[in-house]
Amino acid sequence: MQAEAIDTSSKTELLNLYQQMYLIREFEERAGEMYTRGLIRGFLHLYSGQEAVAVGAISNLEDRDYVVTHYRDHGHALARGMDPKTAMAELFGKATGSSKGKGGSMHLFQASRNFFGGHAIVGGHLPLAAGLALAAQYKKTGGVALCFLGDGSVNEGEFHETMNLAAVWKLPMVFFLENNLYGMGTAVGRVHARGGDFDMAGAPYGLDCTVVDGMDVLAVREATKVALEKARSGAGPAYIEAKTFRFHGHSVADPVKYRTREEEQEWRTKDPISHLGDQLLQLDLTTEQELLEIRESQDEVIREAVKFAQESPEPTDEDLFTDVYA
Amino acid sequence: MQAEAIDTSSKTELLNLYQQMYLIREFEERAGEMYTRGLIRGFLHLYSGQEAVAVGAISNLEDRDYVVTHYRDHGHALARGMDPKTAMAELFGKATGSSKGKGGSMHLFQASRNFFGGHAIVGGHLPLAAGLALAAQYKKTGGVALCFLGDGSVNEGEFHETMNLAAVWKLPMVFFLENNLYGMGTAVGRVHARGGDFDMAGAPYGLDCTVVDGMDVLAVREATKVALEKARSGAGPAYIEAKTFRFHGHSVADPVKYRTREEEQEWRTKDPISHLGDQLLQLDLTTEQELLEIRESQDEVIREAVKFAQESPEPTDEDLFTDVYA
Amino acid sequence: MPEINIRDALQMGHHEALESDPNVLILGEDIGAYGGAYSVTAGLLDEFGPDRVRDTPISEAAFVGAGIGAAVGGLKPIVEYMNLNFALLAFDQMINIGASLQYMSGGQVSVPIVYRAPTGGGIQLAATHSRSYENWLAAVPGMKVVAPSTPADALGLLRSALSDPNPVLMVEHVLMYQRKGMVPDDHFTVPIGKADIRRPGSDVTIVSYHHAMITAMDVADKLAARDVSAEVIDLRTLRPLDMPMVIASVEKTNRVLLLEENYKTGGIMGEIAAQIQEQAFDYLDGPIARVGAEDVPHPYNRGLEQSMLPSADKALAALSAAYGI
Amino acid sequence: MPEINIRDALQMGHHEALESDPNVLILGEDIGAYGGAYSVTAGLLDEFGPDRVRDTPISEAAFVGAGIGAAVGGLKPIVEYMNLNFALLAFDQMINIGASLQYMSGGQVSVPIVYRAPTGGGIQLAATHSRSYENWLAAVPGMKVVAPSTPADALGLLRSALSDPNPVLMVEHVLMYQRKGMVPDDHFTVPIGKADIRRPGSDVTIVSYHHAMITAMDVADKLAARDVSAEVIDLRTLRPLDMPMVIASVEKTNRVLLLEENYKTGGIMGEIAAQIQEQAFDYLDGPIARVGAEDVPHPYNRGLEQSMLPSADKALAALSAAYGI
Ligand SMILES: Cc1ncc(C[n+]2csc(CCOP(=O)(O)OP(=O)(O)O)c2C)c(N)n1
Ligand SMILES: Cc1ncc(C[n+]2csc(CCOP(=O)(O)OP(=O)(O)O)c2C)c(N)n1
Ligand SMILES: [Mg+2]
Ligand SMILES: [Mg+2]
Repeated sequence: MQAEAIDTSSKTELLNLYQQMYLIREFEERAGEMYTRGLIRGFLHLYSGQEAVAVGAISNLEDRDYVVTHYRDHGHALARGMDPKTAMAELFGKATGSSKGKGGSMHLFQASRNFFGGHAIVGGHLPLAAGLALAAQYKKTGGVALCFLGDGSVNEGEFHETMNLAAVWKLPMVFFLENNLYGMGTAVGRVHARGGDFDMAGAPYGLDCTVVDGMDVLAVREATKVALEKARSGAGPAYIEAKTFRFHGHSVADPVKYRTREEEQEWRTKDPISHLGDQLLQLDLTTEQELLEIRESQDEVIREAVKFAQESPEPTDEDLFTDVYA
Repeated sequence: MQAEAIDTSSKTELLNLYQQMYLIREFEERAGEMYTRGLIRGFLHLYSGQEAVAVGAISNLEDRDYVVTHYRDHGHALARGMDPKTAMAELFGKATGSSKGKGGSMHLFQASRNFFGGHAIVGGHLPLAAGLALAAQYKKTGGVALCFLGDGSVNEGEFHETMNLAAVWKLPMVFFLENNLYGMGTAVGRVHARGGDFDMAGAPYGLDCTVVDGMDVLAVREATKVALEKARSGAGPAYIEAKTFRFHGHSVADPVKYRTREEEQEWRTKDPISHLGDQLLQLDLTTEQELLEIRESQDEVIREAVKFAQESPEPTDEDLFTDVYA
Repeated sequence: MPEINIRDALQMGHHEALESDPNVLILGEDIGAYGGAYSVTAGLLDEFGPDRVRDTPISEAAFVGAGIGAAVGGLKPIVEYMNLNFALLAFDQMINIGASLQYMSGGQVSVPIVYRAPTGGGIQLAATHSRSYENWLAAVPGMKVVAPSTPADALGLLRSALSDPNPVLMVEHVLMYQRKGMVPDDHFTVPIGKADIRRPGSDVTIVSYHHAMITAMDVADKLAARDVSAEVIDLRTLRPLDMPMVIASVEKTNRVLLLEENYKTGGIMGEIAAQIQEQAFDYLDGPIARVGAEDVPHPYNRGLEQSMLPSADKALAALSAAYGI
Repeated sequence: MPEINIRDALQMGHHEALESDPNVLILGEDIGAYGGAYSVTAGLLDEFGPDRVRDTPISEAAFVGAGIGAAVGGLKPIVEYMNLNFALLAFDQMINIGASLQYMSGGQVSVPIVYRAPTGGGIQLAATHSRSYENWLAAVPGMKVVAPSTPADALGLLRSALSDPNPVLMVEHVLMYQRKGMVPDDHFTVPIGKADIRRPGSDVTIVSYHHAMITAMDVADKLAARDVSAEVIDLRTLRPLDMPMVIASVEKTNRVLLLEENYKTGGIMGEIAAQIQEQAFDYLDGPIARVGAEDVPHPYNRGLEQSMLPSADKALAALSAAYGI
């Protein structure tokens, strides 16, 4: 989005987007560190680079809306309002974590914020999102289910089945494809029929694709707003694709041998956080100093989150057997 | 296809199509009778009405090509050259059946004719066909896998996954959708996002859809010929949809309460067999008498098939434990 | 209430649920206009409309997963599979989402869904349509699995499933829908997790469920004719298992026959045998006898299929081999 | 050959298969450019090219089914799952097509495919990525299932699988890839269906496989310290089971401990317990002891996950409860 096109009426809101993106980045970078220190284990998939997507999209949501995503889920959870302490504690596997240490990084949940995962089976979460949309539609709550998915999910059968079901039932649902150009070590074009052009993926269901710059939080926000309006109005599901990039490997353990350092560098220049910062400076909506203060305040939030996670108790053996049944 | 457009150079071939369609019809009608007499059991899905599809499409095939289809498979098996005796005996569950009575109506196979089923899980056979196409491609046999599927299959995930895989690997494969307007009791438009318009179903994979009149054997033959050429040439998969109609219920047990008698009557007027017969008469390529003789000869073939099936021995208890492993 | 059959009992249970709880809805293939492959939902579309009785596209993963999502979103969905064999296509949904959300969310997210599925062999549908998978799903923590063999149990267990906050699978044997029985008039329920002694006895315990219960009762009759008194236990629920009732019976009879339609190898009765010998080793007079389906894909041919399935003859032979009775 | 690890043994097996049989090809997610999630296929793409080492889209049903079709069409595909837990998405393909074509076609259509899948808990991947399903697939007629615990068995069983005309699943425990061992130099094979006595003994038979073998050997060591001599059997193949070897051992030792990583309830050891008591009832000194994973979804937290998994302590407690040893 060009700086001129930005609605400057709410400076606070714009700075808030900056703050949220920075919070996520800092959360991820520190989490990565904790992983290399052995304090976080299992698989850890960092969201760094993609912040504009979760923040831009989720900033439009109302409380009654649902969010569902896959295993690269920290960004979505935080954007949806999960306390970084609870999130970090979950990554540490602590009793104070959002899932009491039982779910881990890939399975974050916060029912009170209508944030329903965090799902680690590629494509498996799409039907769940459709079901939440069905509940909203059935109960006439006016809520919409916003479902994030990776480019890899598109090739799974559930993508197709869920798009069809959502279209047939006109479910209030937004399919939000985060195309970060790779599914694990595989460049999207190598495993997708149209070479990684996902714009036709909704065609069999009558769904147009809105392609948006996933490094531009305001563009994402705008596109999602339109999609949500469509879905909320009863006109059925909407479909958005954001082109984005994960700055790190697939997971922290990935040596990233399948892409070039040049490609990575190029995307780094599009960093969504500095991009928004630059725009706000350009529009005189903020100062370097103010941005620095925001970043420092968020650094502090994450420091506290890490401290909280570190100092929190481990679950006990009794916890092993609880929560299997309601 | 207009009568004028018909290539009349091979009268024998044209009469052969008539004969094959009639053979299938007679096979099906007699099988239905045997079912009501309790001699055939389980599920029996009749192909009556759709003969032009299997016969038209398969008439183009070479020996090295593969055929895979779903449970409404008698027509495809017979068109591919399965002996009606063996086929009928399988429906009767006899030891002389194509699968020694172990597969039944839904699971016909004839490996020697590259006819690989007969599959009863909706959508489940599509990956198998892709794998056969892969084998042909890998071994450079020049063979193509012709895969029939029902309109219901389109909504299953395997449809999507297999189309994508076939397109990515440019497999020599033809997806042949027999849209008979109903999946069991469900009119296609009620469960398909675009109201039963399947023409966009290949769009995400870059596959155009050739829509063809499934009651017109020559049109089907022509369209399939083009698709096979594309696939054989190495240009990747092709996708055809034939609009057709099953004259009977989903299975013999179906009371068909979900569609009107008028709709059925209307489709009966498009009967593919009499349609071709009329065209051949119109072009003076045959006589009523010749057609009658063909029909009578096929009646006899089926009478013998039924007799063979009836008189054939049941499998013995020892057969229960054979063929589990190769 | 006069005698009704299992189909009618289930139909009644659905009807009453739709009527009494506006959050109940039914999803499945051909359950609406067609009335259901086995007519369990017949008439419900007309009465309750397409919002509540929803024909789905043939896409098991999507509609099962959507049912789970609807449950998470506060509805009470009943999801009908046309056949349990098609559930393979939604195992990931049932296991990794339906049965796991509660745990993975640390107790935040419950999934109050009811799955129902016709299943079982005996009607010559061959390998792809006839297998029993309830033993697998009964091995999944977070799931409950019930398998009624009478109309009263079908209705009573359906009611319990509907008021359970967890995912419950009910399997319905295709050969049992027409089976009749008395159903109490009052609003009774049958608790999930309680087996039932169908016939008390003292010489041998027969444990079974579902369609195999018919064989079990037949075996008990045949044993009675030889003056052997069999106690027949209908498990009714496969997860959680009512082992206390089984063990109490074994401690009395000292002999056991386990009868199921799952493959013998890897069936649920292997597990039950293991638990019995763990918990009542000293009470056993001889090896636990076990009969299941033969370890081959279901053949289409009627004679072969009958030979493949469990039978009273096989059960009697197993008892005679184990205990000489 | 010097000591090598299981990953290397498998890599070698793949290499040699690709080299010696032009019909062998490998399909799977990220097996090419990425080198495989657990590096089993590392380097093979470069050497054998993308026709033979094929990265697939993330679509398990399609590429597993395509592997089956390729096998039917005369190729010898090896299909790698990135994790056995994702096989749920292709169960229908494996069961209703892969394992059934032979039977449903009356013997006309064989499916000579090899499936491979990392599996198992212990690395904190939580509920969706850690379960064992090999017990389920070992309950499917038409399937063979192998589960090596040493480099030699991994290579020898892979070779046997590659020359088997039936579908064979090899499960590989994620914690075992680095495990080292001697591998013979000659072109040996390990027959499918033969268990192995890893340690002879006389007082108690321990039956296990896969990663649980490490615990089994540990238990045997601890028992030895108490002068109890344990015979440890590595099943190696889960279908067909080598029950003769197990029974022979039980007849000698009269005591049994069964140890697995599947859920205890519904694991494969329930079946084995049932068969042991069927076939060797009179030889048993007490109830068969059985240890598996606790019946809960795998928790992420390390301590919880360790408590959930089988352990030597649990095994010793089970033995002491059963036999007072
Ligand atoms: C069904 C299934 N298959 C395979 C995997 C292993 N896997 C985890 S993430 C991943 C790549 C997914 O890529 P994408 O959807 O593009 O998401 P991204 O990681 O790029 O955010 C794969 C193959 C899985 N978790 N689930
Ligand atoms: C996975 C799966 N789900 C459901 C069924 C039950 N079923 C059998 S045929 C059928 C309808 C299929 O319709 P369509 O594909 O249009 O084929 P047609 O019968 O019209 O030829 C259904 C739902 C099945 N066999 N497999
Ligand atoms: Mg990606
Ligand atoms: Mg149809």
